Formats: sequence, structure tokens, C-alpha cells
Amino acid sequence: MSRNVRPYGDATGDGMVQLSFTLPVPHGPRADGAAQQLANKMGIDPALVVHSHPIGENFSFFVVYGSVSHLVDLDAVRVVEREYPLLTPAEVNGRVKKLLRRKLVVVGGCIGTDAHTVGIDAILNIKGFAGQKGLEYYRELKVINLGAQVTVPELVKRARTEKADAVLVSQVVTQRDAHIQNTQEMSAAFREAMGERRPMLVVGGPRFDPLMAENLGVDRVFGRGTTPGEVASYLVHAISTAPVAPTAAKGVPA
Amino acid sequence: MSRNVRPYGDATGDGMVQLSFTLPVPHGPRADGAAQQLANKMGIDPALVVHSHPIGENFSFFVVYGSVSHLVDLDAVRVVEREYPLLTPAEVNGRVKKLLRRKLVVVGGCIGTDAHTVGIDAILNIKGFAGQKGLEYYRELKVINLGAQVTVPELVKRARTEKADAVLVSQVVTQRDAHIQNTQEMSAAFREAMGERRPMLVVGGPRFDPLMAENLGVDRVFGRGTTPGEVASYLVHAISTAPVAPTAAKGVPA
Amino acid sequence: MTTLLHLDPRTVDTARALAAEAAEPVIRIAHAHTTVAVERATLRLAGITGADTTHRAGDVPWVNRVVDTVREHCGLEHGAALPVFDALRRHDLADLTELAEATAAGTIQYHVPEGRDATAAGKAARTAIARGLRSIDRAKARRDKLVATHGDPPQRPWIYLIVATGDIDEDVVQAANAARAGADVIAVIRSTGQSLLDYVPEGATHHGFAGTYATQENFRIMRAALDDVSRELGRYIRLTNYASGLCMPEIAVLGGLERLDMMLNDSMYGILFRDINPIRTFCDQRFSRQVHARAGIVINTGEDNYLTTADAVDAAHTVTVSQLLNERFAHEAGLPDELLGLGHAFEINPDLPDSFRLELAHALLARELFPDAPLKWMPPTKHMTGDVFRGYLLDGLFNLAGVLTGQSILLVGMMTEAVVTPWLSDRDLALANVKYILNAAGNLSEDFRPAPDGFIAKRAHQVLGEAVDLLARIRDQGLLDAIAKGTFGLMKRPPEGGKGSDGVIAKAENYLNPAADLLQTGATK
Amino acid sequence: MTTLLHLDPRTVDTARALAAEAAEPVIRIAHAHTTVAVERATLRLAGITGADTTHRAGDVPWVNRVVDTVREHCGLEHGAALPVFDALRRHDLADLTELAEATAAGTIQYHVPEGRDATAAGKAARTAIARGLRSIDRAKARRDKLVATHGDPPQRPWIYLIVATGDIDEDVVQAANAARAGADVIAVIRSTGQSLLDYVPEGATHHGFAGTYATQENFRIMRAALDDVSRELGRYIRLTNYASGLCMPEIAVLGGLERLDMMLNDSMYGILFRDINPIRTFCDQRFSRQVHARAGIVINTGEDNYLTTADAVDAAHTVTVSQLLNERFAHEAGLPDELLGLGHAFEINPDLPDSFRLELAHALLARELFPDAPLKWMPPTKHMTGDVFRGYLLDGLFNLAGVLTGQSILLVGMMTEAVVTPWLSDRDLALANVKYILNAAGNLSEDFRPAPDGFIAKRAHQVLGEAVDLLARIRDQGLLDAIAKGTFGLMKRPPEGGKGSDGVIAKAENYLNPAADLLQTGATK
Ligand code: B12
Ligand code: B12
Ligand SMILES: Cc1ncc(COP(=O)(O)O)c(C=O)c1O
Ligand SMILES: Cc1ncc(COP(=O)(O)O)c(C=O)c1O
Repeated sequence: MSRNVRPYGDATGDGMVQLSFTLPVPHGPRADGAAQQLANKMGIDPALVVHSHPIGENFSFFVVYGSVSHLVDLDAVRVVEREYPLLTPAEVNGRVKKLLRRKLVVVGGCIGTDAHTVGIDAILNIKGFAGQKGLEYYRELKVINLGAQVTVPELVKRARTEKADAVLVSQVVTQRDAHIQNTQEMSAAFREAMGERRPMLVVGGPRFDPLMAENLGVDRVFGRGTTPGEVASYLVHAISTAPVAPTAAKGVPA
Repeated sequence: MSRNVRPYGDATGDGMVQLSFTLPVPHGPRADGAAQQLANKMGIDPALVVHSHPIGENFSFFVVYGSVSHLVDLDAVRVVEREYPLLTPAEVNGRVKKLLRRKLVVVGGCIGTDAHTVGIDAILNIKGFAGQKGLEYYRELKVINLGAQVTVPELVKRARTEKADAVLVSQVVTQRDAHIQNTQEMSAAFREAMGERRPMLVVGGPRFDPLMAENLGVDRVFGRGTTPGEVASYLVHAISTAPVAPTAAKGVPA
Repeated sequence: MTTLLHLDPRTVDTARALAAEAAEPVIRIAHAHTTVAVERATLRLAGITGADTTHRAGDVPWVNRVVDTVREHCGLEHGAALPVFDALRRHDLADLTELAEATAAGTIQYHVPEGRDATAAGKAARTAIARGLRSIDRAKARRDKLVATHGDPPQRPWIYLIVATGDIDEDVVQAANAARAGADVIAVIRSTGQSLLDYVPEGATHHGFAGTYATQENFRIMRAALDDVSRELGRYIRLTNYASGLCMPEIAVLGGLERLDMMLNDSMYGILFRDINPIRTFCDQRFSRQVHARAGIVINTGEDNYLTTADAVDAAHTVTVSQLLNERFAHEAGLPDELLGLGHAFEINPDLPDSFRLELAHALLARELFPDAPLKWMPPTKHMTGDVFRGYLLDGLFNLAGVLTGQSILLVGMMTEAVVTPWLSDRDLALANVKYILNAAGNLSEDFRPAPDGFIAKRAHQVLGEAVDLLARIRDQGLLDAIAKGTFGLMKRPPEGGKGSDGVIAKAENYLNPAADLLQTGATK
Repeated sequence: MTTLLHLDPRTVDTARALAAEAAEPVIRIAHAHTTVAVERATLRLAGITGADTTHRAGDVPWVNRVVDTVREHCGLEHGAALPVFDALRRHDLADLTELAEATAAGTIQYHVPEGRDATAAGKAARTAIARGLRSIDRAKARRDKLVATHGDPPQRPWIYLIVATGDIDEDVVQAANAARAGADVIAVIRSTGQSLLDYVPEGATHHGFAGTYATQENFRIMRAALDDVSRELGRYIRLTNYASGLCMPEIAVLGGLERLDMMLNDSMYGILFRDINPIRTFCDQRFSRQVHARAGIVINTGEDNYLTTADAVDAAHTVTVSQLLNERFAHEAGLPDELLGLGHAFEINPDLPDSFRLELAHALLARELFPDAPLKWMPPTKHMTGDVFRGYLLDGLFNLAGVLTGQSILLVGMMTEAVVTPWLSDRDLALANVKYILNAAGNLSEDFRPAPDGFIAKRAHQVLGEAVDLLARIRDQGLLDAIAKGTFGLMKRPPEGGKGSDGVIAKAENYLNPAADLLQTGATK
């Protein structure tokens, strides 16, 4: 596959894309012109404003078609590759047993005012997701699901009392970047409270970018369509690389 | 209204847009990453790839939402403002009579292999468009509608024999820029054949940009949703500014 | 509407009878308890407004200060009315606000009056509360008048649209545009988390998350704006907000005072989806519904939510069961059928064969079970994805199902459901979608005649059958137990668990709450 | 399909009788004339292939060189077969290609043989032409075999998809993808303007405008590619191209030889929308349809086009009239009902009240008038705009109308109809749309029961009535005159006008064309 690619409309390299947006401008030729200007600034040239209509008196909606000049450099694409193998529940249980000689403790929930539990439940509940059983199904995992609208202090407290190896947090509401703020607050609280000894921090939600882990202060970020298997496999991978205490005591070499 | 505006999602200045396109890349995380890269290059940041699915083995389709950084500078918007008043048929007839002391001759058609006559008919036929009667309805206009797939030589010949004041050409098919090429060929042929004495050249079609007149070598370009009244008013405006022969003889001062 | 499903009237009666039996024990509990929210609502009716802005914990509404103090001093098992109005008299203060301030200042000692004092306090309380109810009555009368002048929407279903900017001022702009674009009902959804606040925020607000705070002032601002638009459009635009949550009774009072037209009020939503204590919720919903009844407010129930956590086919009968329970609780609280906006939704996995016909079957079942209720038909959400083109089509078929099955209120679906809270353009495109379907296929119901023993009729009968069976089980094991076992939306909520349980108080037998009586009897004095 | 409209059989019979009467004079004209295209088609059957690459005017097919020369030398009123095969014998040349080359070189003098020479030439011609027809027969047999092996599409309507890149190689890629994505029929539309060429281009082509040139080689390439895909998918994927135009008869022959499965072939499209001379078209369509009948090719007629230039409600009955005329001409040319892909379209202004129900009425009328014809149901085009979201929804309702009214072939609509020739993603999204509707609502027809005297039935009866009236007028004034007056698609086309009229020749009474006889009788020798 060539290193550089362009969008494909009906011929290789034609660069065709579809775009729609609203401008706070009364409908008319000037508005269409404004829409065209924006499209051009986005690198669409020629840009055809194929549709526009007024929304109320002061707004106009546009549909634009055209060819973008930009090239996509495939080598420059950054993605979080899964650096660990996908394990079956049996394999996961086996590795945990071997590595910890006790159950791996997972505490999960939705923090802040977010009450969207379907996502975290899809990962944790037996019922699972996409045909895969959730973590509760794994014999060697102890799962405590705190449900929705858990406050950060509550979460830290439970994590400590349960001696959690991993804390799984879900954030679905993203308006005003609530998910970012809540997650950062959460990771800060754990550093604050436990420093080095903090459990693994894993967050997930449909609008997270897996590349954001560092800036969120967590160990791993999962996005749209995550499966329980991926998460379980990651946890095992993580404990086998970064040492975790088999008892609450100091870590053993992996 | 402020000089600079940004797209409006659900709050002033949020810059939100929707984008969709296909990349010649197999579906998967890398593909999503590639889509995100393109969106970023277009100035969308943050850019969320909210949907992607494979098309066959080698292509992926994407829907992206996000905020564009670009500002639209409303003062820099270039549009062809209608610099002439919209006249009623009666007014048009009156002005023509006064200016020419004869009927104004209009020859129209679709050139090249384009057989889309609905557009030109909307402008020329009595039936008209958008509740306005077409140019045939104007007593002081003599309309010759050559219909579809007229060759350029044919058109020039008829224009000459009919002593056309204006030639109206429609182009609807735009694949491989057929409309541009055909129009340029047409205007060249008229310059070639009649030089200064050539009739007014007017083209129209849904995909023309009114700003293109010069580069197309024509006097005026009409786009999407043009009405007969606009065209008739323009013709009158044009003859009253740029002098046209009342008889076939040399031009009179306007 | 002529019947298309030919439901067996006996089965329908059985279903209703079972629902009544299942609800009975819970209703008895609701009668036997009061809650901090009920007492606060009562005092709001009596005229307490405003908040203690000096409090370190930020603005705390005066009602909270007063009720909390009463509880400290003498408990709430006798109700707040007697202690409060007794104190008012004893300290002879001008009004309840002064009392509240004094309470904050710590100069008031509450106790439960006896004998003549009690009678006097009771009379004073009743007078004050009756005054409050009369302003609700006036709001209701005003609504009737405005509807008479401007008129109702010309078509059914009514078009119900959500705004959710988080800023009441932006909300007003978007609501007005939406109404001009064709919306008949505007719902302002609340900021996430408000429903778990045990007090009602004060004033105009501008920073909600994914919604705008429900406050008396925000209600007033939006209702005023919509009154202007109604005049402009010659169509009465209705306003909706949310009662559900820890403050159900109070918000019901505020909604009544500010002339809201509809309120989301479900007998179980708070329990299931906000983990609010079951007893607390059942008490609060009853009082709030009595207030809605008085205010002529249409309630909207939340069965749609079950289908976001459970599967819409497997759990179809739980929707029916919940509707029957909501109906029963509503009737018991004095709400007539015309005020029962029972909810259901288009949430079947679209990849399922015959999914559209299954939707029609479920929607028709609701329609024919509750012929006089203004059913609220809600759009696909769970199976919406980032593929906005597919989403726009799904919403189109949802709209079509709505007109084919004669739904009363249609909550407009957004193609960006899976992406963002609706944009201005999403709402505009969504309304265009609804209008096209209504205009192009609105009368198609004339041609929609499911075969008497065809796929649709069979499915409807099956769901009703399953509902009856489930109701029987609930009757036997008890509703609270059924909820604890995850019967609804797969949410397991034990009776003792959940937020706000400490706000529930068993009534002493000399418990007094004039509001309860005035609401029960409809008296105005 | 049980009748829903209860059309009066007598009215239907009247309509057919009137169509037959109206068509009769034109059929007589078609019998009495031949055209350069018919003669070229005959020689193609006889085996002439290839083009004169040395010609200054670019590649000129050998058939054109030969037929033009014959015409110069001795006219075509006797047909080309006798002069050509007589010349072949006299100059004893190995085959027709050599003859063509010699013709080009100017070494051949054509004249009409008499007596024994004529008999000999006639026999030779018949043998050669019969050989050509037998390869068409073999192609047909092969199709039957492949259909038997791979099978027909599992569902009705069949999903018909257009590719139009202009480059046969890109077309192949997109066609294969489309088939994998669910298309049952692939149509390769032609470059603009080809239909006005009085010859068929040669070879594989890569630079069409808004379509790909129809050439024998392009046919072969695409059919071969689809055979592979059919094997891969275990479903026989059909291939469509266009006969209409100045070369109708020849393209019909090439389509038969290369095993196309469907061809656009309308008795009037060329006249109305390409300004081709009416007589020329009526002669050409007849011969081409005889060839299609022999090849077992389903014709697709073009009534949809009328609704792009005329209004779909006002002109609804002209569609019905045209369908009846197309049926009549087809039957006369030997096409059975199973090969009549009569066209109609979803082109009513979507802003019209009840527009969807009007569409249903029109679609049902066609369905019930032509119960055994594989009707071709075509999507909205005229009222599609750049609002692709609205467009996607309209296409969804078009798909729904298709399944509700039991259409046979569904031409997939594109949301970008008003914008560009379809993109890869447009096709993919469009197929997803069709699949969702078929899967979710495919069986809704079971519940679609228009009231016997309801809106839909009334409208259908009205349209049929108007069609009968119009047919009567056409019968009286004459079809050619009706066309001249703009009856169809508002296009006015006088009989003497239009392109290619010089290619029409009145037959002499000793005109001979063995193909005509072999096609009429079905003989193979
Ligand atoms: C179901 C639902 C609800 C239900 C929730 C029920 C429940 N108990 O969860 C109810 C009806 C209660 C609800 C309410 C609200 N909702 Co809601 N809701 C949805 C809906 C329709 C589906 C979400 C869902 O269940 N997806 C299915 C799951 C399986 O997918 P997922 O969450 O992405 O999870 C997967 C991955 O993200 C990942 N993952 C997720 N979390 C985690 C965690 C970890 C550790 C890992 C490893 C992985 C992981 O794995 C999962 C499996 O693949 C979406 C719209 C949509 N179609 O997406 C709106 C949506 C999420 N809701 C929204 C809103 C605004 C609300 C409200 C705030 C509206 C209001 N003001 O009333 C309320 C209040 C809720 C609150 N306080 O948070 C918005 C959020 C907008 C935004 N981006 O900010 C959405 C997008 C709808 C919209 N367009 O407005 N909602
Ligand atoms: C109707 C139609 C046809 C009819 C044409 C009938 C006829 N006699 O005109 C038929 C069915 C014959 C047809 C055939 C084809 N069509 Co066509 N057709 C359309 C359709 C559906 C509508 C066009 C229309 O009538 N618009 C209504 C008129 C009033 O609008 P308008 O043309 O824009 O004109 C207005 C303005 O532009 C302006 N204007 C236009 N001309 C002029 C001239 C002057 C002087 C002035 C002042 C103003 C002016 O004023 C008009 C009134 O406001 C469009 C899709 C769409 N919805 O747009 C496809 C479309 C134009 N067709 C298309 C194609 C490819 C074809 C074919 C080539 C397909 C094929 N290969 O078979 C054929 C061949 C035609 C040919 N040789 O050119 C493509 C063009 C793609 C492109 N941009 O290149 C389109 C966009 C469909 C698509 N997405 O593929 N078509
Ligand atoms: C009945 C009911 N009440 C309340 C809400 C909103 O609850 P909250 O404000 O807690 O998000 C919903 C959710 O749509 C609901 O269905
Ligand atoms: C019957 C028929 N023939 C041919 C065509 C295409 O004609 P052309 O190749 O001349 O564009 C059409 C247009 O869709 C048609 O309907």
C-alpha cells in the first residue's frame, strides 16, 4: 500500500470529501461564499456548496462537496497498537494464578455525575459484550462494580480497602470535556493518596482517544467497541510487566 | 455581525463541523488513525472519528466530528452581487424597446454531449421556473431554443444568422470538468468567429461558480436556482451598459 | 381509533387488576411515610422561597434550612407544618422568610404544638398552603386560556423537542428557533447530577453539564419566552422539565407555579437509573403526582430507558408492565388518563429481521391498551451510531411508526444521538425529517391494516401475555422484591439501598400535612 | 399477488386494446422500412467484427464501411445481405473481414444480384446469420445454466446498481464490490453522447464522460468479471447496458453475443430524450427487441424519464400509457411478459401532501396492470438536492414503497443524486439503506391494505382512467402526431425531425433480410 493516500470518491486520488456545518450568518449568496471560504481554508479546492438553507434568521446550514489537497501519510499515523496477545478467559486465569498466587482485584465504576453504566457493565458484568463474557466471569478476577455517579474520594477509599490491583473507570458524557476533567481529577487523587502504590488506572468510553493515556495520568485508555477480552488480556499483560504486589506487601520481580 | 465567524454546533464559536470520506485503506485502528490525521490536516482539532466501516477489503468509510480552528473572514468573502435591479417582464420589455428599438435576440441551448435541457428550458420556455415565466414570455425578446447536444460550430452559425444579441448556454454534466472545457471552447469559437462583435455570452448550470466568468471567457455565469427574471434583468442591464447594435450596424453610445 | 389488534378485553382487565394488586402494598407504604422532599414541597406551597446565600456550602434553599432544623429539633414524623406555623406564631414573625432567616440565625426552637396551639398552627398552615395551591390553580386556568387563544398543534403527534445547552439563555434562543421550526413541545433537560441533589438550586443558571439546571427562575424565564413565541406563532408551545430525582415533590410544586405543561415523572425511574432509595421514590412520586394533577400537568414516564439497558424485544413486556404500574400509581394520585404521557420507544436492534414490524406491534399495543393517554413515543438511541446517514433514516422510520400507530407525542430523534448533544442543525434536520414523514405519509395509517392473526397482531398478543404473567409474579413476590431482582432495565435495586433513604420518615398517627388533604379533596381553602 | 386496487378488468382490456390500435400504424411503418443500423446489425450477426483503424476519422467499424458503401453503390432498399454475400462469392474472399478490407481499399463494387446469384447469396447470408444467432442461443443457454448453478437473488425486488466511472477497469472494480455488497444487477451507464454516434465504438475504453462507452469488448470484460463474482458469491449477478440510441439493433446483437442479461430499450426514449428521428427509432427498436427476445434479455423501458421533465402527478397517466405502448411493441416483436422490465419512478414532489401515498398508488397500479412483468422501480432524482441527509431519507421511503408494492427490480437511489455521479461510499450507503428497509419492513406488505375506495385506490383508478382517455386520443390523432405535440415528457418531436432520419430506407418489395425471418420463426438454420 502506498505511503501516501488521498480520499477516494469514485477514482483513485480524487480526494473527494463531504462536509456539513452551520454558520451564524443569514442565508444568501454571501453565506454560501463564506461557506466556500471555510471549505477552502480546510484545503478543499474546488469546493462546491451543493446545498444551503436558513436555520432561523441568523444561521445557515451548508453541505459542501469537493477535493482535499492534503495527503494522508500512513507511516505518520499514530495508533495504540495492542502490544499484548488476546488471551482466553482460561489463559487469563492461568497467568493471574501464576503471577499473583491470589485473585486480581478490579474495582470499577462511573465517576462524576456520569450515570452511563452500560459501557462499564459491558466490560465487567457476566453478561459481557459482543458475545464475550465480562470480567466477573473470570475465576481469578475479583470484580467490585460500584455502578454510577461514584465520587472520586469514594472510589479511592474503596480501591484502598479492597486492595485493588486495577481501577476501571468509565466516562461517557463528554460535554464541556467532563470526561477529561473527571479522569484527571481521579488520577491526581490516586497519586495524591497512594503515590507509587496506586493501582493500575484504566479508563474507557466512546469518546476517549487511546493516545491520551499520559495526559490523563492513567495507564491505559480504551475507546469505542472495546471488548472484555481485550481488557482482561491487558490487565494480565500489565501485571506481568509492571510488578504488582502478590500480597499487599512490596512488589516482587516479574 | 462580527467580521470573523466560526461554525456553530450548539454554542457560539465552538467551530463544530461534520465530515465524511473514504480512504483506500483496509478497515481498522490504523485506518481510523489515518482518518484522524486527515481531519487534523484540515484544521479539525480535536477530531473524533465517530464512525468507520469497511467498504470491501481495501477501503474504509469514515464519519468525523470536530472543531475547526479556521475563522471565516466575512469581509474577505467574494460573491457576484447582483449589481442590477430585478425588473418585471413589463419593465424589461419597456427598456428593450427604448434601448434597441427592436426585439432583443436570444439564442440558447445545451452544448457538447450534454442533454440536460430542463435547466435552460426553465429559463427560456414560457412555462418558466419558480413561478416566473421564461424569456419566451417576454414580448420584446426573440428566443431561439436549440435544445440539447448542440455542437459549438452549429451554435456560432445560428447566433450569426439570427443576429443574436445574447447566447445562453447550459451545462449540467460536470464529470471530468466537461462543463468548463465545453464553455471555454464555446467562448473561444465566438471570439474567433466574431471578435468584438460577438454576442453576449451567458452560461448557467448547477455546478458553475458565478465567479468563474472571466476564466470561462463569458460575460456572466448563473448557478443553482437561477430564475428567468434574474436573467432577463441582467440582459437589459448588460445592453444598457455595454452598447449593442440597435440594427446589425455599429454600436451606439449607451 | 378503531382497534387493529383485537385485544381480548378480559386479558386487558386482568392486566389492570394485577397491576392494581401489585401496586397496592407500595401505595400503602407511600401513605404511611413522608420525606424531607414532601415536607419541603409543602413549605414551598406555604410560601417559602429563596436561599440562604450566606451559608458556607453555597446557596442553600431556605426550605432545606427550615426542614432540616425542624427535623433536628422535633423530627418530621408529625410533619413540618405544625412546628413551623407554631413557631411563626410564637415568635410572631411577619412571614416564613423571616422565620427561615431566624432559623438560620439559630434563634428558633421548633417543637410539635399540642391542643389549641396545634389547632391554630394547623389552621394557619392550611390557609398559607391553600394560597399556594390557588396560585397553581391560577396557572392552570391561565394555561387553559392561552390554549384557547393560541390553539393546540394542528396535527398529532405533537412534536416534542429537547434543548440541552446547559445555559438557560442559549436554551431560550434554541427553544424559540425550534418552535418556529415546528416544535410543539420544548423540553429542557437537566444537568447531569441534579437529580441526586437533595435541594433545588436557585436562580438563572449558565453552566450545566449536558443539560441546564431545573430552577424556579429557569422555569419562569423559559415559560415567558415560550409565551412570546406562542403569541408570535398562534400556537401554544408547551414546556417540559423533569420532576424525577430527590426533589420530585418540590420540582412538581415549582413546575405548577411556573406553569410548566409537562414533567418527566416516573414511579420507578429514580430507583432504577439514579439509584435512589425505592421507598423515598414511591413516597415522593405520589405527592408530586398529586401536585401535577392539581396543576393539569401531563406526566411523561420513562419506560424508554429500560430498552437502553435491556433488550427491546426480550424486555418488551416489562415496558407494558411498567406502563400499567405507572398508570395505577397515577390514577391513585388523582391523575386522569388525559394527563398520562406513558412512555415507550423505538429501540429494537435494526438489524433484526422484521424489526420495523416488531416496533409497530409494540407501539400499537401501547396505543390500544391506553386509548385515552397522550402516549409519548421516543426515538432510537441505543442502536444509533456515528453513521449519521443511517441514523437519519432510522429516525425517519421511527417517525413513520409514530404516525402509523397514532402516537400522541413524538420526541424528535437526532441523527447525532451517538455523537453529541444535539446541534442546532441536528434539530433543524430532525424537524425536516418529521415534517416530511407527517406530510407525505401522515395518513398512511388509513392503509395500515395488520392481518388479524398476522405477525404484528400475534406479536402484540404475545407481549401482552408475557406482561400478564410477569404482573402475576410481581403481585406474588412483591414489587419491591421484583425491583431488587432486576426486573426492570436489568437494574437491581434493593428496598433498603439507594440514595436519600435517610430522608424517609414513618408518619406518626397525628401526622399533619394540610397539603395532602387539600390535594386529595381539591379544596381551595 | 392478490389485488388491492380491484381494477375493473374491462377497463384494463380497453386500455390494452386501445394501445394495440394506437401502435398498429407505427408497427406497419416499422415493417415497411429498414435502417442502416438494422442492416449493420444483420451483418454483425453474419460475422463482421472489428474496425478500420486506418481511417482518418478514427476507428470506423467495418460494418459501417461496408453498409455505407453498399448504400452508395446500390442502395439499401433490398437489404445489405444480398449485395454483400454476392460480392463475397464473386470476389471469392475467405470471409467478411476480407471483404470489408477490400471494400475499404475500394476494390469492391456492390450491386443487387438477380436470379440464381440472388438465391445463392441469400442462402450464404442465411447460413452465416444463422451461425450468429446460434451463438446468441448458446449465450442464452449458458445464462440459464449459470442461473441454475448459482441461483437467482434470494429476495425480491432484485437490487439494481449503476456504475459510471467512464473507465471499464474502474467499473470492474466497483461492480465487483457492489455485487459483494449485495447488488444483484449491475448496470454500466454509457458515456454521454454515445447514443448519438451512428456507429458502435470498438475495444476496451477508459475515457467516457459520466459513463463508459458501450463496446463489445467492454461487455465481454464486465460479463467475465461478473461471472467470477457470481461464482464467488453463489449468486448469478446480472449485467445491464443500454441499447437505445442510433445503434439500438447492433448493440442488441452485441449484448446477445456477450450475454448481457438486461438492456435499456424503450420504444420512444431515443425520440424524446435524444431527439432521434421517430421512424428511425421505431424501426430500430423493433429489430433490437426481436434480438433481445431471442437472447432472453430483459428490456428496461424508460418511463421514469418523463417524470424528470414533466410533473409526476400531472403526467402519471402518460407513464401508464407509455408502459402499455412499450408492452404492445414488445409483444409484437416477440418479447414475452417475463422479459418486460417496464419502468416507473418515485418522482413526486416530496413536499406535496400525501406524496408517499400517491407514489404507492402509482406503483401499485403498474404492479397490478402488469402482474407478470419484472417491473423496474426507479428512485427519486428530480427532487433530490444537495441536502444528502434528506436525500438518504427519501431513498429510504422509495425503497419502502418498492417492497410495499411488490416491485421486481429496484434501481438503488443515491443520496448524491443531485451532486455527482455516485461515489464508492454513496453506493455502499445506498445498499445499506436498501438492505435495512428490506430486512426491517420487507414483509410489511402483509399489513398494507389500502381501503377499497380509499385515497390510494381512488388515485390509481383516476390515473388508469386518464390513461384510457389519452390512449383513445392517441388512437384517433395518431401516435406520431401525439409525440410531435409533446404528449410524453413535454418533449415535442415531429416525425420528420430528429437525428438519423437519413438512415431510414423504405424497403423494396424484394427486400431480403434472412435475420428478420430467422428471428420471426425462431429457426436456427
Ligand atoms: C443508554 C443511554 C442512556 C441511559 C443510561 C442507562 C445506563 N444505566 O447506562 C439513560 C437513559 C439513563 C441516559 C441518560 C442520560 N444520557 Co445518555 N445515552 C445513552 C445512549 C443511548 C447509549 C449509551 C450506551 O449504553 N452505549 C452502549 C455501550 C456498550 O457503549 P459505550 O458506553 O461506548 O461503552 C463501550 C466502550 O465505550 C467501552 N467503555 C465504556 N466505558 C468503559 C470503561 C472501561 C474501564 C473500559 C475498559 C471500556 C469502557 O467499552 C464499552 C463496550 O464496547 C447514548 C447514545 C448512544 N447511542 O451512544 C446516550 C448518551 C451517551 N447520553 C447522553 C446524555 C447527555 C444523557 C443525559 C445526561 C441526558 C439528560 N441530561 O438527561 C442523561 C443523564 C445521564 C447521566 N447523568 O449521566 C449523551 C452524551 C453526550 C455527550 N457526549 O456528552 C449521549 C451521547 C446521547 C446524546 N447524543 O445526547 N443515557
Ligand atoms: C433530469 C435529469 C436527467 C434527464 C434529462 C432530461 C432533460 N431533457 O433535461 C435524463 C433522464 C434524460 C438524464 C440523463 C442523464 N443524466 Co441526468 N439528471 C437529471 C437530474 C435528475 C435533474 C436535472 C434537472 O432537471 N434539474 C432541474 C433544473 C431546473 O435545474 P438545473 O439544471 O440546475 O437548472 C437551473 C440552474 O442550474 C440554472 N441553469 C441551468 N442551465 C442554465 C443556463 C443558463 C443560460 C442560465 C442563465 C441558467 C441555467 O437555472 C436553472 C433553473 O434554476 C439530475 C440530478 C439532479 N437532481 O440534479 C441528473 C444529473 C444531472 N444527470 C446526470 C447524468 C450523469 C446523466 C447521464 C449522463 C447518465 C447516463 N450516463 O445515462 C444521462 C445522459 C444525459 C446526457 N447525455 O447529458 C448527473 C450529472 C453528474 C455530473 N455532475 O456530471 C446528475 C447530476 C445525476 C447524477 N448524480 O449522476 N438526466
Ligand atoms: C422519567 C425520567 N425522569 C428523568 C430523566 C432524566 O433524569 P436525570 O435528570 O437524572 O438525568 C429521564 C431520562 O430521560 C426520564 O426518563
Ligand atoms: C430507456 C433508456 N435508454 C437509454 C438511456 C440512456 O441514454 P443515453 O445513453 O443516451 O444517455 C436511458 C436513461 O436513463 C433510458 O432510460
